[in-house]
Amino acid sequence: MPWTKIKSDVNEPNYYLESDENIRRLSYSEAIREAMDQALELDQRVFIMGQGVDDPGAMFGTTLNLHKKYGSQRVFDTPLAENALTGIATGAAIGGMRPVYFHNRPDFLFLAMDQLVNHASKWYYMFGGAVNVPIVLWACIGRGWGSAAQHSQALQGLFMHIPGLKLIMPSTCYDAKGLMLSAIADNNPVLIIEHRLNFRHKGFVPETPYRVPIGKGIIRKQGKDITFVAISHMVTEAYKAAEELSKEGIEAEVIDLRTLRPLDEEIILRSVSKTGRLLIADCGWKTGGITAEISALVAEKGFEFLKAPIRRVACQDVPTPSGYTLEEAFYVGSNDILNAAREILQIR
Amino acid sequence: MPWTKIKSDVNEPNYYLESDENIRRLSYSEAIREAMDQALELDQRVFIMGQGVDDPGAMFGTTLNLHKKYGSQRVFDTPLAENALTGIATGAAIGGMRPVYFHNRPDFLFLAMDQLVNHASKWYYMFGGAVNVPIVLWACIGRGWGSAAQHSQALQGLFMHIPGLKLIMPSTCYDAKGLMLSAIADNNPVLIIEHRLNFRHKGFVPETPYRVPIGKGIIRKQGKDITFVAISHMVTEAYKAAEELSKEGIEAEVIDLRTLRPLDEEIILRSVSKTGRLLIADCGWKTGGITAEISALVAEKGFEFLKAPIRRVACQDVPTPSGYTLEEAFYVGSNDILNAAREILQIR
Amino acid sequence: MTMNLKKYPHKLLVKLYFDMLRINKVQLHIESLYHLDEMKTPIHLSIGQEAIAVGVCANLRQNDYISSSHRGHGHYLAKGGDLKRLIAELYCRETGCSKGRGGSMHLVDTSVGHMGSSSIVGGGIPIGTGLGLATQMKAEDRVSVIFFSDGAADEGALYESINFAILKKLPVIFVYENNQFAVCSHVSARQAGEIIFHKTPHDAMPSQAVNGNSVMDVYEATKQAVMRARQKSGPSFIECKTYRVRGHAGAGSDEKLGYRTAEEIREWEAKCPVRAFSEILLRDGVLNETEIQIMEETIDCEIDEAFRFAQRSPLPKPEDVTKYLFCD
Amino acid sequence: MTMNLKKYPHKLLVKLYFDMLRINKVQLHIESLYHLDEMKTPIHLSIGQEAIAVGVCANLRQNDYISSSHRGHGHYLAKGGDLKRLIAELYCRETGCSKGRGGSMHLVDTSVGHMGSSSIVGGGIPIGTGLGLATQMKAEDRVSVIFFSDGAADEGALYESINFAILKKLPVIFVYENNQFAVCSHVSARQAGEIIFHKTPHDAMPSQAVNGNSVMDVYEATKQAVMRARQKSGPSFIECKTYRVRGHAGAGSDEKLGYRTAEEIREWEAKCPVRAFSEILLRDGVLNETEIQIMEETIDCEIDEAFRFAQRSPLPKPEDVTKYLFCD
Ligand SMILES: Cc1ncc(C[n+]2csc(CCOP(=O)(O)OP(=O)(O)O)c2C)c(N)n1
Ligand SMILES: Cc1ncc(C[n+]2csc(CCOP(=O)(O)OP(=O)(O)O)c2C)c(N)n1
Ligand SMILES: [Mg+2]
Ligand SMILES: [Mg+2]
Repeated sequence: MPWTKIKSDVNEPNYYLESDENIRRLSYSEAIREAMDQALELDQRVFIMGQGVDDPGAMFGTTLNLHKKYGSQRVFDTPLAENALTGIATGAAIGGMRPVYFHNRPDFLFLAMDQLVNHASKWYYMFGGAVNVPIVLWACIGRGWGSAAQHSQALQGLFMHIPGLKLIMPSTCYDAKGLMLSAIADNNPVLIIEHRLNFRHKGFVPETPYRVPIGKGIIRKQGKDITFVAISHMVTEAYKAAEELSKEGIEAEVIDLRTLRPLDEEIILRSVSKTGRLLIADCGWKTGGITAEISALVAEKGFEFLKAPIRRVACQDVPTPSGYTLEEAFYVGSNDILNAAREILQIR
Repeated sequence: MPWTKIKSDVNEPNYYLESDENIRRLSYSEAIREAMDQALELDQRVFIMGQGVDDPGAMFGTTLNLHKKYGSQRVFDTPLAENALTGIATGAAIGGMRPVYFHNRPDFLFLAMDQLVNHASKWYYMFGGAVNVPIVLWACIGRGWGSAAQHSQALQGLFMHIPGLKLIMPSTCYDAKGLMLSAIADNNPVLIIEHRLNFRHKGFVPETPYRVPIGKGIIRKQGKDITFVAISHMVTEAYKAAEELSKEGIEAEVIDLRTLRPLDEEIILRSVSKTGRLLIADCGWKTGGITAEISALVAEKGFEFLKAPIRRVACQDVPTPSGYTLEEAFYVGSNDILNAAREILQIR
Repeated sequence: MTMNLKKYPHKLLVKLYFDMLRINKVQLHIESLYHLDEMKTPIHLSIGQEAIAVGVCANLRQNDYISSSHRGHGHYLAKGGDLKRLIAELYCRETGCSKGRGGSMHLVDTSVGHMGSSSIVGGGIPIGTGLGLATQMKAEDRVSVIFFSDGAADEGALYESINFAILKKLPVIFVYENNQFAVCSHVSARQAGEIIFHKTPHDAMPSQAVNGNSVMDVYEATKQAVMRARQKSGPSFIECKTYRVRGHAGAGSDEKLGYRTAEEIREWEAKCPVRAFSEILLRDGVLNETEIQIMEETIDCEIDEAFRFAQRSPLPKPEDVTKYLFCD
Repeated sequence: MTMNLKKYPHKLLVKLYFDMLRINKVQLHIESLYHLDEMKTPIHLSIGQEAIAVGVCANLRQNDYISSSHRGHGHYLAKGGDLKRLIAELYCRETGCSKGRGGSMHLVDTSVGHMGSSSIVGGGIPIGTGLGLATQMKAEDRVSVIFFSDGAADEGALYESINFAILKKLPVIFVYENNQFAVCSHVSARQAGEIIFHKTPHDAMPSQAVNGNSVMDVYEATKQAVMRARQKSGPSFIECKTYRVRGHAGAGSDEKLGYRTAEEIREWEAKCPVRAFSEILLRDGVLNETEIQIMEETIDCEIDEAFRFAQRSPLPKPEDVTKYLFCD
C-alpha cells in the first residue's frame, strides 16, 4: 500500500532561507525522531509509549530504534487499551514522569476521550493548581488509499474546543522538532496532530535541541491582498495557491498557525487588518471545525477590517469515503483555496 | 442538594398562546415521559436503557415507572460501561430495534465516543446505505451546586462537528416531547442534549403524540433590530433579555434553533438579513463551540447583511469550577446577553 | 488430527473444504494483483486462519449474524457474502458491497447477516453483542457470532460486552481468533497471560481453547456454542489458537522486518489449515485428487469472473460524495 | 470477629479506631449541617465503609499514593489529608484543598500522596495505575492504592488497567470497595456474578475477598499486598465486601425510595465497622470507655475548629475564574 511507504523526497517550501544549498535537511520523520532522541537523552523523566513504537514501523520512523538506545522501560509498546493507557500516562505524569504517547491515527483517540478530556485536561484546574499533567499525545492523520471513515479523521476541530489542552499542528520539519521539544517541556497536556502528507517532506532542521514557542503562529509568506490562515499540510497547499496568485500580481499572506490552542489571535487579526480578506484552510470537517472558530474570532474582533465574506476551505461534512473517486471530492487542496480566493477577490 | 430536586413550578415563557388559561400544561420531565410512554406504546421496537432508568430518580422523572408498565425487558438499567453499551445499543438498532439510551450527563459520553462517533454515526455512510442505526442518546447538562469540571459539561460544540449524527437541544416542554418522538422515529443516530434548568419549567404539551421536525428552528419573538440565536435554556435567557430590550424600544428577534445538526441555516440568514446584527448565546464553552459555527456561517453566507461585529455569549474557556462564586463568573445568562446586545447596538 | 470423520455427512466435509479453499484462493489472488495498485484500499489477509471463519460459519444459518473486523475477507465469504461485491469493493466500485464507501476493512452483506465490519480494533464486539440483544428482544431464533483477535482482547470493550452478554444471557458467541499478533506486537507484549474469560463459570459462559488451524475442532466447539445460544442459555467463548502468517497489512510476507523469526513463520505455514484438511480428506477417502482439482478450477473461474466484474464496474461519482450521510 | 488482637501494637489498634471514629464523626457532622445549604457541593458519604479506608491506609506511608473517587472523604482523611482544607473545600473556599475549584468529589493533598480524585466512575483506576508506573520507572519505594466501587467494576478501564499492572508488575493495589450499589442499582443488576479478577493466577495478581466491615481483616489483606508491592512482585486485588448505608448522595437515609428494604439497611447499620471494632477493643481491654470518651471529645473539637476555619475562610474571587487553566 503506497501510503505505508511515504517517501520523503520532496523538499518543503523554502520558507526559511533564500538559497542555501548547504543547510542541514532532515525528513519530517527524522526531525521528530531527533526531537525524541534528544528529549530522552536530556531528561530522564521522558518516556515513549504507544502501539508499535518499538517495532520496525516505529510510528513512521519517528521512534525508530529508540528502544534499543534507551531500553524497553523508556520506550515501550502498549496494549490496545487507549482509554486506560491515556489514564496511565496521566498518572505517570502526575507521579513526575513526562510520557509521550504515540497513536497512529487520531481516530483511536475517541477511545481515550474520557481520560484525555475528563481527566488530563482538567486536573490542574480542578485541583486549584495542586497537580499538573505534563503529557504529550501524538497522532498522525491518515489520508488516501481508502483509509476510509475510521482511519482518516482530522479531529483538531474537536480538540480545539477543550479547555486545558494545548493543541499543536506543525507544518515544517523545523517546527515538528521544535514544537515536539516544547510540548515535552510544557507542564500541561499537549496534543500534537500530524498529517501523513507532511511526512513526504524534507526540510531545514538544526541539530542542537531548540524549542518553537507554543501559541505562536508564523507568517510563511507576506502579502497585502488576502490572508490565508492554515495549519499542518494545508499550509503547504495554501502556500502553493499563494505562489500561483503571485503570478497574477495578487499577494496572499500565508499564516501557519502551528498551534490551535492557545490560538495566536494577534497574528490573524493583524494580517486581516492589512488585507481585509480572510480565507481559512483546514484538512478537517468544515461544520464546527477550526475554520469556524477562526472565522468567528475575526467576525467578533476584526469585523471593521473585513471587506468581503470570510471563506472556509475544509473537507466535506461526511464520513471519509474509501473510494478514490470519492476521496478526490472529499479532500481539499491548493486548487480549492485558489478558487475560493478568487471568489473573495472577485476575480474571474 | 437543591439540584437534585428541581421544582417545576415556573411556567416557561408564553411563546405559544396569548392568554389561554385552559391549556394543558406539563412539566418538562412529564413532557418527555409522555413521549417515552407513547413511543413504547406505539412501537414494539422502542426500548429504554440507561443507568437508573428504572430507579426512583428515573432520569429526572422522564422514565418514571415505565419499567412497570412495559416490563424490565424494554426499560432496563445498564452497567456503567458506556462505551460497550453504546455499541450494544447500536447493534440492537442494526438488528431492528429502536433503543433510547439515557445518560445523566453529557460528561459520561466521553467514554462512549468511539462507539458513538466511530461507529453509530458512520455506519450508514460507510456501508453505502446498507445499514442504518436508529438510536437515540439522551443526556442532561448539569449546572450549579458545585457540579464541577466532570459533571457539568455542555458538549454540543463537540457533537455539532460530527457528520452522521443529528443533534437536538430543545427549550420548551412542547418541543421536548415532539422532538423526542421525532428522534425516535428518525432512522439515524440522534443525540438529544437537555439542560437541567429546562426542568424547572411547565409548558403547553398536547396529549396526542406529535412530532416536531428535526432541522427546523423557530422564531420565539419577532424583531427587527438584532437577532439572538440560542439553544436550550439559553433561549429562555435570550427571551428575557429581548423582553428587557423591548421596554427600551429595541426589538430583538429570538431564534430557538432546536436542532444544531442539521442546522437551519435559512432561519438564521433570513433574520440577519432583516436585522443586520447577530448575537449567539450558548451554555457551552466559547472557543470552537456552536457559537463559532453559527458566526462563521453568517460571515460566509450573510456577510453583506452585517452592520456590526458578531458577538458570542458563551461560557468561559475553562473547566467548570465548583465554587459558587466562580460558577457565577463561569456561566452566562440574560444579563450577559443584554450587555453584549447593547454593545452591538452601541447603546450606553 | 486423529478425529473420525465418518460421523460427518459427506456434504458437510466437502463444504468445509471448499469454503476454506475458496477463501484461501481468493486471498492469494488479491495478493497477487495487489502490487498493480488498482485495489486502492488497505488489505489485511487472513491466510492461515481459514479454518476459523469456515469452521464457525458452517454452523450458522443465513439469518444468523456475524460481526467482523479489518481482517474480514474470510468471515465475509464464509458467511455467504457475495464474492463479486467483495472484489468490487476492493476496486472501489459502486457495485461493491459497500458501494465503494467502505473498502476492504468495511464489508457488509445484510442478506446473509453480515451487518458491517469495523476497523476500530474491538469496535465490532459491542455491536455483535447488541445484535444478540435485538435477537433476544425480538424473540428471534438467531445467533450472533463475534470474530475478534488478540489486539481486540486488550480492549475494555471486550470485558464490558462479555459482562453484558452473560448478564442478559444473550445468544452471542465470542470467537477469539488468537493469531498472536497485533501488527508487529506479540500478544505476550500486551497481555498478562492466558485470557481471563476462560475462568468464567461454565454455566455463565462456557469457554474453551481449540486448535484454530483445525477446521473440525473449530466446527465442534462452535456447534456446542450455537446449540447453547439457540436454547437461549447464554453466550459462549471460543479461543482459536492460530497464527498470522502474512504481514499485518498489504501483500506478502513481512519476514524481513525481523520482529519474528522466519522459522516461526515456516512452522505455521506448514500448519496451513486448508492443506492439513485436504490431507485428511484424501487419506480418509472423502475426496480424491480429481475432485479437488475440479474444485480448484471452479473456484478459479469464479474468481476470474469476480475480478472481471469488479474491474468493469463503474466508479462512484465524485458528486455523490455526500450521498448516504443520512437515511431518510 | 474472633481474631487475636494481642499480636498488634497497642498504638496501631488505637490509631485504627481513632481514624475510623474521626472519619465517621466528620461525615456525621457534614451530614447534620448539610441542610443549611452552605456546603454548596454534592456529597457522597462513606458512612459504614470507614474500615476500608482506614484498614488500607494504616499500611501506607506518607509518600505512598492513593487514588479515590466521588465518595472520597474517608480515603482523604485516612491517608492523612488535612481536615480543615477538606471542610473548606466543601464550603467552596479559597483555603479548600482544591482552592474551591473541585468540591467534595475532587479532593487532593499531594503532601500525603493523595494526587486528586475523579468523579468519573472508574476514572481514577488508570490514573492510580499510572502512579504505580511512575514509581516503578523512578525506582521509588512507593505503593499506589486504587479505591473503587462496584459501579467502577463495570467499566472496561478496570480490565485494561489490571492487565497493564500485571503485565508490568506494577506496585499497585486494587481495593474493590463492593458496597453493592451504584446509585440505586444493585450490583447484581449490572454484573454477571463474582468479579472475575479473583480468578487471576495467584502469582500474577493475588486476589481475595474480605469482610470490608472488619478493619483488621482489611488491614491484614492490605498488609500482604503492600509487602508484595514493596518487593516489586506486582499488583494485588482485594475485594472488601460492605454496604452503602446512606443514600447515594446528600444527607440522610434514602430508605423511603424503596429500592431496598429498610431491614436490609438496618442489618448493615448493625454491622457498623466503628462500633464493631470498639466493642472488640473494649472487650479485649485495649481501650476503656473513658479513653473512647476522650477521643470523641478530641475529634469533636477538631471538627468544630475545621468548620470554623472553613466558614471564616475567603471565597474565591470571581475574577479568578480563569486562573489555573494552564500551569506555567
Ligand atoms: C482502537 C484501535 N487501535 C489501534 C488500531 C490500529 N490497528 C489496526 S489493526 C491493529 C492490530 C489489530 O490486532 P488484532 O486485534 O490482533 O487483529 P489482527 O490484525 O491480528 O487480525 C491495530 C493496532 C485500530 N485500528 N483501532
Ligand atoms: C462514567 C460515569 N458514569 C456515570 C456516572 C454517574 N454516577 C455517579 S456516582 C455513580 C455510582 C457509582 O457507583 P460505585 O462505583 O459503586 O461507587 P459508590 O457510589 O458506591 O461509591 C454513578 C452512576 C459517573 N459519575 N461516571
Ligand atoms: Mg491478532
Ligand atoms: Mg458502589
